[in-house]
Amino acid sequence: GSTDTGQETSSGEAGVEGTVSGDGSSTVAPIMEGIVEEYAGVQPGVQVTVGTSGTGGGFEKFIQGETDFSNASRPIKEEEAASLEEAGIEYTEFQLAYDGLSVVVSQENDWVEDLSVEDLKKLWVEDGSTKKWSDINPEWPDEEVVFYAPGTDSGTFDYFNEVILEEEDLVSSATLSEDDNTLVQGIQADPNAIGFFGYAYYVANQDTLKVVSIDGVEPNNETIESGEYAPLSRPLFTYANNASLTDNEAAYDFMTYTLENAGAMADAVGYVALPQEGYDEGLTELEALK
Amino acid sequence: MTTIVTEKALTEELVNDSAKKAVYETNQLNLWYGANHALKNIDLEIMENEVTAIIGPSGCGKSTYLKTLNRMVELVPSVKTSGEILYRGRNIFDNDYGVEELRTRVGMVFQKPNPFPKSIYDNIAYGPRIHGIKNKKILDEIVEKSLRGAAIWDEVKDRLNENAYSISGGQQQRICIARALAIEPDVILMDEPTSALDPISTLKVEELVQELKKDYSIIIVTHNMQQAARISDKTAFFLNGEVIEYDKTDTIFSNPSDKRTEDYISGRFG
Amino acid sequence: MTTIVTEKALTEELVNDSAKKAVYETNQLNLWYGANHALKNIDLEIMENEVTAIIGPSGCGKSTYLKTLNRMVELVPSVKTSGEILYRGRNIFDNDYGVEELRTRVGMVFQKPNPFPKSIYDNIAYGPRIHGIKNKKILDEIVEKSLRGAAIWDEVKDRLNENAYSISGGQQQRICIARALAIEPDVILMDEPTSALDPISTLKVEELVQELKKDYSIIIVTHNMQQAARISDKTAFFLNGEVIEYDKTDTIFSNPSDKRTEDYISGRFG
Amino acid sequence: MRPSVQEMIASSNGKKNKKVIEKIMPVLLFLIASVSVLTSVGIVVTLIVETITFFTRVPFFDFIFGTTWLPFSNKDAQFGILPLIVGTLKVTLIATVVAVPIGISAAIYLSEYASENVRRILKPILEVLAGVPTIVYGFFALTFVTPILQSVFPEIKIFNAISPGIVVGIMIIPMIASLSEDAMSSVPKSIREGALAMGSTKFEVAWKITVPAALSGIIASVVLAVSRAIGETMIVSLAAGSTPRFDGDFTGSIQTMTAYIVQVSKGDAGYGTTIYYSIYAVGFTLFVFTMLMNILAGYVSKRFREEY
Amino acid sequence: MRYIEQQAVVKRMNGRLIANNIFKYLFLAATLVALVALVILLYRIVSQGMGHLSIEFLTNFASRFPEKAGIKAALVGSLWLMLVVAPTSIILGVGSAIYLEEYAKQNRITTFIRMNISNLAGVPSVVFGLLGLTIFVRAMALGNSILAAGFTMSLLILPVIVVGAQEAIRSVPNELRDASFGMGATKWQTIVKIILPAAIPGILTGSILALSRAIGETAPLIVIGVPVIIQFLPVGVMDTFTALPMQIYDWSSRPQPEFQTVAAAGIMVLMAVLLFMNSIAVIIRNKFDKRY
Ligand SMILES: Nc1ncnc2c1ncn2[C@@H]1O[C@H](COP(=O)(O)OP(=O)(O)OP(=O)(O)O)[C@@H](O)[C@H]1O
Ligand SMILES: Nc1ncnc2c1ncn2[C@@H]1O[C@H](COP(=O)(O)OP(=O)(O)OP(=O)(O)O)[C@@H](O)[C@H]1O
Ligand SMILES: [Mg+2]
Ligand SMILES: [Mg+2]
Ligand SMILES: O=P([O-])([O-])[O-]
Repeated sequence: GSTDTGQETSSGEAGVEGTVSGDGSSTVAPIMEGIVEEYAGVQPGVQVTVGTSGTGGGFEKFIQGETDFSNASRPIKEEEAASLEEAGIEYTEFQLAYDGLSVVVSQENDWVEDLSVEDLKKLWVEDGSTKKWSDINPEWPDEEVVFYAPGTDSGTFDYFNEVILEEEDLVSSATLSEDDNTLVQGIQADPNAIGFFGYAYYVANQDTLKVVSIDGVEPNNETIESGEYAPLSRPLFTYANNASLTDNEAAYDFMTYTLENAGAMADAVGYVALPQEGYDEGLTELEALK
Repeated sequence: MTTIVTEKALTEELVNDSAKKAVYETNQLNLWYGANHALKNIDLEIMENEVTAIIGPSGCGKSTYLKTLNRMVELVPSVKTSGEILYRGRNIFDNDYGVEELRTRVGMVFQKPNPFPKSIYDNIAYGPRIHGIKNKKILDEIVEKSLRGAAIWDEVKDRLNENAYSISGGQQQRICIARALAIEPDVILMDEPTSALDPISTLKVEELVQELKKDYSIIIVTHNMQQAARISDKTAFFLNGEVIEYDKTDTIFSNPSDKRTEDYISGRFG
Repeated sequence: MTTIVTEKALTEELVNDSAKKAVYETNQLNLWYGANHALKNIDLEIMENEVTAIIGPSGCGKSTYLKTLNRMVELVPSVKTSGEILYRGRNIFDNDYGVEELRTRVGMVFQKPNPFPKSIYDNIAYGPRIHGIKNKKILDEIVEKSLRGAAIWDEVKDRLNENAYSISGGQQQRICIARALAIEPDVILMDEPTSALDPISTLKVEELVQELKKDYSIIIVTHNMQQAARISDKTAFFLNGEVIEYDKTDTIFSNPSDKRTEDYISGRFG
Repeated sequence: MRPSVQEMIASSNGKKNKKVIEKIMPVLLFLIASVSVLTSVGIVVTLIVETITFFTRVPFFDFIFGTTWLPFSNKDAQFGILPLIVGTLKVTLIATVVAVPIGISAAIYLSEYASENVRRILKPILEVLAGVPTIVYGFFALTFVTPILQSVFPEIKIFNAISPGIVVGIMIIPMIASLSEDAMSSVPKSIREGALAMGSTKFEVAWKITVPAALSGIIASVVLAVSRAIGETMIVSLAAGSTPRFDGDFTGSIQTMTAYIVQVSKGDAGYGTTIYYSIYAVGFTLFVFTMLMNILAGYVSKRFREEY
Repeated sequence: MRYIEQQAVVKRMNGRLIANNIFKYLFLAATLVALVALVILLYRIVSQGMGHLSIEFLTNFASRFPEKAGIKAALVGSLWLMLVVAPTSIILGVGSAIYLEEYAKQNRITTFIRMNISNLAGVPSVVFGLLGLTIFVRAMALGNSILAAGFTMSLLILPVIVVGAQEAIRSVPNELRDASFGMGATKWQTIVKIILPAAIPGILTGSILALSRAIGETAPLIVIGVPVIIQFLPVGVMDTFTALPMQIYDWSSRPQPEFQTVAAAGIMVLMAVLLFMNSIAVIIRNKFDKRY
């Protein structure tokens, strides 16, 4: 039974059976895990599997028709949409939550409190020069900046790339890792380090990291939900196969449950819920597809 | 070491001989391992219910000849043969002569005891079983009869389910003989069956061979000339792939007609 | 096979004997492989510049005794010994007696030729090299001298850089003898050195042994009684881990004092 | 009285059946043995088809001679594989330096010095080491070896080539030790006894007789272990970073060919993009590398085979 | 003239004996390095994961709450995986080995097969992952089922099993074959009744060690796209599943530090399965050692 989500469920007409499979973003995975876990208690007859092949990898399977839904930490790309059309797959986009990209430094770093979007761009874009803290602010130490960033093949990076780098190349000295925990470790230890990753990783490591406010706004649930923490908060999505929703009772039931519980689950695992209207819109759309 | 053969004894034996039939007739047999000409124009006639010994120095082709008699030699891929070997009148090299059938009629005992890593019972029952005998009662009978035939029943009757490797080498060798007896063959080939055994086990196997010749024809390869003298009726002396001399054992040891036989027997080489 | 020993010859030999010194004195030696009592109360005195043959049926302890003389037997972990063996007056079982040193003085030749998988030259030079001889010219000299000593120089002098396994078994065995000679030992132990060889190689090795006894003391284990008779001065007959008889070779073969020796020599068992 | 055994055999009717089985089994087993060939064909075909598509987008020479690997760049993606190869070689080099001396020493100890009982205990333990999942080794490198290295050499970054190199080395030690030990133990005892009987010490026997005699086996084991190091994936994915670099620096983040494949497999690249095809091109390069190593192993073990 | 002076020999002897001793301990130390690494590895895992290990950990599904997170799905999934891998790889491996050792003639096809097998042994597991993705998951439309992953893993460990089985079959003394043929047994009878029973300990040891590699492999599963979020147990080979290394990998990349402990506990379970398999191999090997 669900205790932590606290949502009234309109799904859960007993006795639904079937299988539902999804794949996609590993950023969305914690939310999904919570939903699937709770859903298993509500509808034991439905078997849900969710992979974590990444946003792109998920769409790849979605296009092949292998999955009923695909999680994404960025909106679908044109090429992907085109492929889906070619494959004759109709789909619907549902928004699940917000993630705030957090820019962090070590707690030993006592000079940075706030950076502007321009500062970020100046720091992170490759321009052939060596980056020093004093380049941003002459009062800051004359030390080289050490960069940490998520793998270039992740949705997180993709988003940063789009809004900060504006499609310029990332500074080449950056240490990249697929595993955000290793970024946490690297940044913790080095006062000259700076890095960014999902808000959840910052929340889990608040005591060892220092978050940098962007243009005066610090990421927290309010600023992210309200969109005040701009431009580094991004929506998380799931894309559902319309045919699955119509033909597969289990898929429809699971998707309903997902939209009803995503908000609470997002808050529970370190993301930020949408305003309730966001979910209601999705549910309406879903209803129309049945 | 001279044995005096009286006229009378000789005549008697010759009479016996004429009553016996040949089991094997080897005619102009040649065998090559690749380019190595290992057997050269062998002619030999082997008689029923006799012990025929084959002696000769290492590498002269004794084992090769023995293994040709049941076509085991063909397991070496490079082997080529010419000539013929008639077993009970039929050429074993004939295309339609199945090796499995031949080997069912001709048992073999090897130099090193080579029981299967199974129980003593399963060792003996192996032959009958692969040839389709499944009835437990009949198998029990065959096992007992074969072990008795190999003079080892009393020593192992209480431990038939033990692994055959848990007994001594001499006993293992008699198990191997019993295993060969279990399919009641016509001929038994033995390749230096005692060379890995201690004196007492050797004696037991020698006695057994004497015993078995009542029912079987036996061809035995040995390095030990005294052994050949003790147990065989006929002896063939091989040298470099040729049969130098083939005769009654007594004659070979007392009065060899070839100088090389004499040299070998007197220990001048080998 | 009887040799008539004249009074005069006997006296002469006794005189010779008294002039010779013992290299090995074995006193009440016992040896166990685990629970298997393989050597029992052995007493033997082995003389300088003689060939001493050890004969006996398989498993009687010949090899074990030989390997005890240079403590190679200790490579078997379960071995236990009691008693003493004096080599040149010093007990080889003494705690401060280094086996490496003992084995430098006592060379060994094995049943199966076991050259190192190296060139012929490196085989012979191995011993001198580990003893610190690096000088190429001296090594060359040693190699030549040892190969000549082992009567194989002419056969291999043009192929010293070939792998020692590229020559025949008989040649390999002489390479092994040459290898033992290269460190100029005092005693050479040989364990059935010809049993894996063909008649002609056997003859060569036998001649070589006769030649070598001028400079070395030789102890040779053999299965072949004719060989013992041909080449040795003294013969020890082992049976079940005991020395049954030890005497001049002529005496052992013509006039053994123990019934068992006689039985063995006349081929009644083994 | 029962009929004679030979009569029973003659009348037993299993004969036809037997003949059919004798005919069928070799064919069946041949087909089974062909599965491995099919696997290779499958690998080659799988890799080649996608690799060819890759080369329609990226010129072949740019790929094999290019010194910049920037697949995710928005402006001008570059696919010069040399940085990935260099990364792979860095890790392999360190692994080899760690594993070869230790592995061979352990093999010598096990085959020449250890008693039967010690060997019986140690060999299975070494096998455990070989069986530890590589993902476990990966965390070991990242969370244990790297911090230790950093405390000694502060210039070492959190991702570097040294720490995963050492751990890959530890992983392949058992392979070298065990295969070399096999090669040394198969040197006949009689040869060893020959040397001992001349007054050699154990070390002299090991160093001058056994090791040279087993050299072909030892080298083959090293080559095999090195090709395992080249193909090792999880350790480098976790601990070496993902920065393709064409330089000689071991202390900073690098990327290997295998880690790149995992990065893309876990990542965001869409089906049909050049990045998607690039993993097959990299996989194919990796395959060619291991094949070369294998040919080398075959050549080496022939070349150094000592007869005995 | 004497070349070897006994005095010189005795003098040098000391140095040689010292060298002998030094190297003995060097070699021993090298052997211990490997063992020490293993001990540290195990210690770290145990000290980190022990606290989380409990019966619930084995009987719970994964959860977003670290304290409730269990490994049931992954453990059962891995066992299912082995249920496919073991028979597939052993039948293919032993069959190939029998063919190569007992039937194959020395010709080019045989040499090619042999070369091919030793070549496959060196192919990285990621590459097998790519093969599995293309052939089993996509072309044969098995999806990311147990069967698809099982076939991929089977091919991955096939070379190891073939080589091990070849060795085991080769070490059956020829005398046993001769004895069987000598009784008129056919080739197949000899193989089934004599050679395989005698070779089975060797075959099993090799196979178990190969299987323990398969159970810990992560990279091919990642490439195939095995999911981790799963709240039910598979009931057939066509079901989707998750496996121990995938689950561990997933936990270790979670933001909450508590999940690192969960991952360590997962590693302990994986290592326990491995040690269990290895000790069976050791028992088999010691039990059947030197029987002929
Ligand atoms: N499998 C084989 N392949 C090639 N040549 C062989 C093979 N077996 C035997 N030979 C050769 O054939 C010849 C005769 O060998 P065979 O084994 O018949 O001799 P043997 O008289 O039994 O000797 P031994 O007394 O040593 O057993 C020898 O030259 C031997 O080298
Ligand atoms: N390594 C060993 N471990 C245990 N027992 C052994 C070992 N070597 C020999 N024995 C036993 O010691 C006894 C004497 O063996 P040894 O090898 O000395 O006999 P041998 O006279 O040389 O025989 P052969 O003529 O067969 O070489 C035998 O009973 C044998 O089984
Ligand atoms: Mg023979
Ligand atoms: Mg001996
Ligand atoms: O897994 P991603 O959210 O980085 O695509």
